[in-house]
Amino acid sequence: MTKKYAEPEEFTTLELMAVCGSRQIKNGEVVFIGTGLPLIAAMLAKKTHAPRAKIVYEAGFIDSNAKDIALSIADSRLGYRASAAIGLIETLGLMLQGGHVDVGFVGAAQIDEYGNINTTYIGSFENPTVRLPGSGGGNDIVSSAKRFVVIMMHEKRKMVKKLDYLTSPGFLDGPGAREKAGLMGDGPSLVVTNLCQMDFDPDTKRIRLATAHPGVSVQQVLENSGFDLIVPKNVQTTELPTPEELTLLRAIDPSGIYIPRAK
Amino acid sequence: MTKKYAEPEEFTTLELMAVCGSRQIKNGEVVFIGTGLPLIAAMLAKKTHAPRAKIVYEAGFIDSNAKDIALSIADSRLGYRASAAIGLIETLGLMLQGGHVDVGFVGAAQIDEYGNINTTYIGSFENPTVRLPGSGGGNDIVSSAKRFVVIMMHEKRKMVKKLDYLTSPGFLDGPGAREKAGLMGDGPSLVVTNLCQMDFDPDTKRIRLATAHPGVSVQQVLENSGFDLIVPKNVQTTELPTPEELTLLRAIDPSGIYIPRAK
Amino acid sequence: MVEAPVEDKRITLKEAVKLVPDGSHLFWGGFGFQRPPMAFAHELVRQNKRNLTIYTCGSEMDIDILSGAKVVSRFELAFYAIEGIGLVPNIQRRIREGVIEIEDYSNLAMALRFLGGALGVPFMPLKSMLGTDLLAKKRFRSKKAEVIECPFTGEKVVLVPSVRPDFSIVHAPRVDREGNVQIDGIKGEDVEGARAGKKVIVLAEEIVDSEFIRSQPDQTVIPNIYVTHVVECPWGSYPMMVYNYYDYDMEHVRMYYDQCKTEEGWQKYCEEYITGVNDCVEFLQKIGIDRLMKLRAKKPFPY
Amino acid sequence: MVEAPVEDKRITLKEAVKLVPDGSHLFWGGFGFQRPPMAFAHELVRQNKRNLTIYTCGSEMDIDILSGAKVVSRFELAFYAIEGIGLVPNIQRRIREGVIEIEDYSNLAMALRFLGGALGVPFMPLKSMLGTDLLAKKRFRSKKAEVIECPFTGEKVVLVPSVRPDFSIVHAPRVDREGNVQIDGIKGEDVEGARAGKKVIVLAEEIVDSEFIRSQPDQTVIPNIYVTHVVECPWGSYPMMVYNYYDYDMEHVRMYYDQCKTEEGWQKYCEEYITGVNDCVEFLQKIGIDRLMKLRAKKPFPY
Repeated sequence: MTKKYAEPEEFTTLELMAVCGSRQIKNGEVVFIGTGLPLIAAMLAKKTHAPRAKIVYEAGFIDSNAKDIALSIADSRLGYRASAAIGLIETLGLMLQGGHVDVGFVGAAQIDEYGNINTTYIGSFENPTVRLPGSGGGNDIVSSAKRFVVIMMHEKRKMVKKLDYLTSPGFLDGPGAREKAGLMGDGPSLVVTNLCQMDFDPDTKRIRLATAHPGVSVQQVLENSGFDLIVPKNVQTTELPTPEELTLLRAIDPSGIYIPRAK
Repeated sequence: MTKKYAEPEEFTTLELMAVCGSRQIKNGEVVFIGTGLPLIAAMLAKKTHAPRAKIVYEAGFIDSNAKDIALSIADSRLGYRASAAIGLIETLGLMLQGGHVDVGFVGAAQIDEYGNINTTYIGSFENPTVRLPGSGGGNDIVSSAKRFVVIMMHEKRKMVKKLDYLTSPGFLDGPGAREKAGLMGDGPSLVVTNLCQMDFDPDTKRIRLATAHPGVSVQQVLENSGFDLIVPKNVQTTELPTPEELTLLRAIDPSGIYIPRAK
Repeated sequence: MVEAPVEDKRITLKEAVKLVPDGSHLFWGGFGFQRPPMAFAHELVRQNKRNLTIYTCGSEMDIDILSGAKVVSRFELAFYAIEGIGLVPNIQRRIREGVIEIEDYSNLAMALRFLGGALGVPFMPLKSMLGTDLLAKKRFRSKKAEVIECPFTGEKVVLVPSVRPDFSIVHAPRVDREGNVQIDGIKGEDVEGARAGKKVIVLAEEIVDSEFIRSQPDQTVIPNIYVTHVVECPWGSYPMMVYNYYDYDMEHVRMYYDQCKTEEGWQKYCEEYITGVNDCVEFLQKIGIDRLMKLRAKKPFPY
Repeated sequence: MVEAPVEDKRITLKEAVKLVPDGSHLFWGGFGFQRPPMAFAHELVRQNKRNLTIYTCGSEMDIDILSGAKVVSRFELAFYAIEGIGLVPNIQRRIREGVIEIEDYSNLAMALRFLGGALGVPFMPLKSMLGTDLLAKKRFRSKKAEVIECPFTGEKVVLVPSVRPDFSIVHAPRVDREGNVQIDGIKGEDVEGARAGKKVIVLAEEIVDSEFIRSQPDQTVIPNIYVTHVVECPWGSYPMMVYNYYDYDMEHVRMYYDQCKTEEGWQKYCEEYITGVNDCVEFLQKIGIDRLMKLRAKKPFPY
């Protein structure tokens, strides 16, 4: 049975990003999720290839099976058919720092070429121009999850040479740096954007173009990146969503809270 | 209304000891209790002068209102009309070490003149002749309760110059020693035995005869003590149980589990 | 035999807020959209409190209101925003004005700081924040965190200082008048935060009989021993949510967010819904009973 | 749309015990008379396991049986005795023979060591044990505890090393086949101990449907994510107690205690009730259904 993919005009970029995120979740894995696209991605994974994935939300919901879309990671909707509802010490401490989480999903306002993340300040620490939401559980997730995936928009001001503030550790300043700092997780595995997927070169730990989304050129990715990006010889196109995935995705978020219907 | 006391022949020494313990509990206080006589003493206090005392058992029962006598501090009997049933981190950690316990009750196999306690080994540490139950929560209770009361039998081999093993800290080696060690509680306030009550001299922190039980001479106390005991000029007789206290006591332990009926 | 008279810790919301002096340090309960002490925030504004320091993992519209009204001058926290909508508008403005300072931690760091305070130890060990500006940069604390080598394994461990605030403020579904608290669904960091406070004020949707609590002692998440005062405060988290009780009112939250983009808009909101009403009941009257009834949780769903 | 197949972690008691190699390190659940994994202890004896190290706060007849049968060679714990009766007889004898060693801690120290292991940090801070032989004297650990000065307050704090045993053994009232555990009444140190184990075996009075657990997620005290195997094991704590399920059988316990005062008596008990029966069901048969039925908890009492 060969897989049949949807045509590029049949889905939106956000839908593709959600599908990319979903495919990072393996069946049976423990997945640490924030709200937004990762929430949709995880719900999709459970309905397709990873029905036994266990979704954990830092507010305390564990092995959640929500049927409605949540707006907050503390949203009561996430309690529906969960196997447990406890608190932050449980999820971020016992479960995550305790070593039980396979993959975490986070967002970023800025990311650098080692996958380090800023979600706290834009501008200087002393006189910031914007105060962002802060770490929340983000620093904890990327510190201790076995691996983590970043989902964010691809803009030059977001893909930077130097972060305004390092909230959450990627590979810090390169190979061995996480281990030296005392961090337990293995670091970032993938960055999913609206243009492409990027992974990290195993030797240098620097960010590398993995696949370009349909219709996106390597040049376009480079022009929208403020950091140097390793570009391999052959860059493949991102694996497209299947019609089944798209149908499920639209059933998960029928009113388009996270993925607006209009293309 | 003057208080009417029972006659010495109307109660047993164990009953007197339970009453002595009971009177160390003030109304509204949080009381940390093991099984045995302290359990009876606390139940009596709640039925007399301290109805709002809150009894905590280290296994996790909080503000217990047991109607039946428990054999174990983890006994389900202690869950009856408790306000909470949690666990050891709660009782010994959050409640006791967190500074919420007013008075703790412990037993002792040996006690020295600074109120230090041994409940672990008799004989040498290397080759003990008897392995006692160990600290349990005893060390934790006397380390962090605001004050603590010891209830034990008065024998020369138990009231010693030097402990075989220091399980739980009294005043260690004298004034200021608890503070220097980093301990939070204020130390022992009273030792209740089958012969007398002993408190501690505020200046030297050494053990001192407070009251002798009816019919017990100072000489008798000294002969049964292996350590030096401060004896004030006038030693009063221990305040006797009231008839009401005795009636309640016998209703609390009707089958004489901790306080056998026969004198 | 003397029957134990039940201790009665009930006071009114106005009385509870009066107990909090200017300059107090507060643990602030609730997490995200779940059980924020919104009614307490409103009353702090009404009583014109000043210079509070607030400790919390993450909060949203509630602490934005406290920032807008200049009740709070310092936060130690990990997160704020209005999830699903955007950045908290008043805090942005107050930071630019220089009247609010924030010391940044991660969520686990804050939760452990409360657990440490509750456990009576001066610090807690942590494996987050390593290698980042959360460790390298600090705002107003003389010591924000320390990295040590573990004496047993040699590995690097962060120590974060415990917190024992003057007051802990928690909004719960149920409490009895002695102060035994039951919380349905997630607890966020309220279990630890409540125990960390020197005094603890519990606001609750309903005050239930003590015998109800005592018939199921394993459901009590905050025992009476920790609790100083109890305030009955139905719909006290509106327009946010209480698990098993009511859903959020996103229409109101969006209106708040849009209006607070300007200082004038915030002042208008504050006057209309907070300082312009006498108490929490009048606030709910203004919202309207029909609107509230529609938000009630629909069994078997907790929302 | 694919329905999630429910993961099935059920195995038999014999299979579960077979998974534990000689020399393993075990967290041992239950506290005092409450929920000891007695059936697991019996099966460890039947399968003739050797050289186990057991970590627990306090246990009683269960670990005395393991000591009598020479299954355990080392304990790290705070307490043992048979409360209300006396010192544990077999352990006394085995210590004199030099085949069992004990490293002594306080109950809070042990509970925190499990919490530290569960939290993924190498130590936990503590304000007990200061000034005593619990700090000064050690038996077999290279480092038992360390005293440091707090970098924030300067006060003395004890650090105790975290524990991550190979297996955690917990006896619970209810579990579903995915491993979601509900425990009525007190939890002792089982919440932390279960999370500390590299593998976790849960024995339970009954295995309930997952939908029952999922209809009340705030009642789950050990979520499936931590649990490796599940064993249905009714009356598995007999002759000790399970809250809301059954009371202890003091007659049996006293008989055990009296008989075990001598090595011959212990051998007789062991043969009659443990090695002489094929499994836990045969053991219960020997006790007799009438005797068990009388011990059932009588509502509204949990005993």
